[in-house]
Amino acid sequence: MTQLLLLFDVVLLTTLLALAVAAVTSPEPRRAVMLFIAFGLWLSMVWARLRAPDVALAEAAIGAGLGGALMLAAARRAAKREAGDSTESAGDSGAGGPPA
Amino acid sequence: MHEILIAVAIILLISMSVGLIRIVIGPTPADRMMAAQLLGTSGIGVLALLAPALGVPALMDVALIFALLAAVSVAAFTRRRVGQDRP
Amino acid sequence: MNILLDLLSVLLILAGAFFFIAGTVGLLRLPDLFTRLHALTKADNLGLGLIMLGCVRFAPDGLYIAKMLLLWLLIMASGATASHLIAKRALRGDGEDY
Amino acid sequence: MTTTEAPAPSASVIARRLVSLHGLTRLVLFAGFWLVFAGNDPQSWIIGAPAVLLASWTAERLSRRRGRDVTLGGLLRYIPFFLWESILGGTDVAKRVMRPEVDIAPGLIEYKIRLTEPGARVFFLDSISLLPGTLSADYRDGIAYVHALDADEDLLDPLRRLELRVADLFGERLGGEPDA
Repeated sequence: MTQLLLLFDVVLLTTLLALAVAAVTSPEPRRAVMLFIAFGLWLSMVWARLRAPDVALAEAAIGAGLGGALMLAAARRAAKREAGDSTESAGDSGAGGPPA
Repeated sequence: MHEILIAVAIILLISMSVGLIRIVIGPTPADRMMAAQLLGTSGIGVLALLAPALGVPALMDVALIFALLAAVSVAAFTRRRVGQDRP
Repeated sequence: MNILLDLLSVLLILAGAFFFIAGTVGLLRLPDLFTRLHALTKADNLGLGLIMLGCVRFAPDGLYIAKMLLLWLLIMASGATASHLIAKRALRGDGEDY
Repeated sequence: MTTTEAPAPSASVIARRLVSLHGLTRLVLFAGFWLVFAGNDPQSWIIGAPAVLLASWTAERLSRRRGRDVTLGGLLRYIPFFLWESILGGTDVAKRVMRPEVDIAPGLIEYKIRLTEPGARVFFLDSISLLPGTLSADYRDGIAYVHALDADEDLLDPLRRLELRVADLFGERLGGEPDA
């Protein structure tokens, strides 16, 4: 039982670390956000493994869910602005900063 | 008996880790989103196995949030471009 | 009798794990977005259903079983809808992220 | 069908509908959900009762018009069919994927939906995705665009059978000629 749980922990933690590294080093923002969502899911499972369902709940709902959706919107906006810079920023309400 | 549950949970976890490759290689954002959804479903499977194995029935509530999370993130992701934003 | 029930749930759980693995293999091996969606919706929903059926044996009370059943229905509905949405955006090419 | 936008139902209409039989089923349903999620704790209803009321109100508000409901007999006939089909669908995908050479010939086919009830159509589209080898990819003007893992197979027959099942589930009689 304990050995199996240890193996479980090793698999869980290795992938968690790999995900964190992949998310931080990812050059493309939207890919980084997806990896971050996956990271949130994984971290939530770590909390579940530690028998802390309440923390796991919060991590999944806020960390991965809300945070992920918001960051996805932000990354999308950043990508749009980048694409718009080369041509023209049509319909941009100009809420953030002067045009480059 | 609980050993078997944890063993299967490890198998699922490894399968999830392998599925992560799809998030890394893409190629389109939709592929990545899809892989993230697969993770959610497998994660629910892992939690369903862990709940009896660790003796924490409340893990099922976490699984419920996983299900909602998958639905919300896909809905946030598949937003349609509105006409005026079209380049 | 107990041993038979245990055996049955172990078999169900193993079958569920097999379908999850099939889903992952499909996700990696299939050539395009649509075919991958096939693997995602079908194999995973079936795998989760089998695992939950196997876990019924360990449920502390009836409400827990009802929760698992609801969870499965929710996953199927959201999985089918999500795959439809993803496929539709890919097909029409009018998503914000393509 | 959507020539004019139906006006949003006013609050009094919603209130009247909520206490009708239809609304009552919905209330009971949401209350059941709460019971399952929160457990059998009387104190949880302090939050639960407002949440259930709010959920019923929102659901009533969102449903444009009163459609047909799922019939109990239809449901009892549909569930075993559905379970069997999803087992077939899962094994089909698993079999194709596990071969050394992935065994697929993907393609897109069109299917003209004969169901008229909007709820039944959504249900049909979702069910397609769980049927062996098919995935509902798009829906426009009464035509479902179905992605098939193996487009060489004859898929019209299974789709028609599924549509009949869904029609039976909603107690609807299919009109019009079946065509591709």
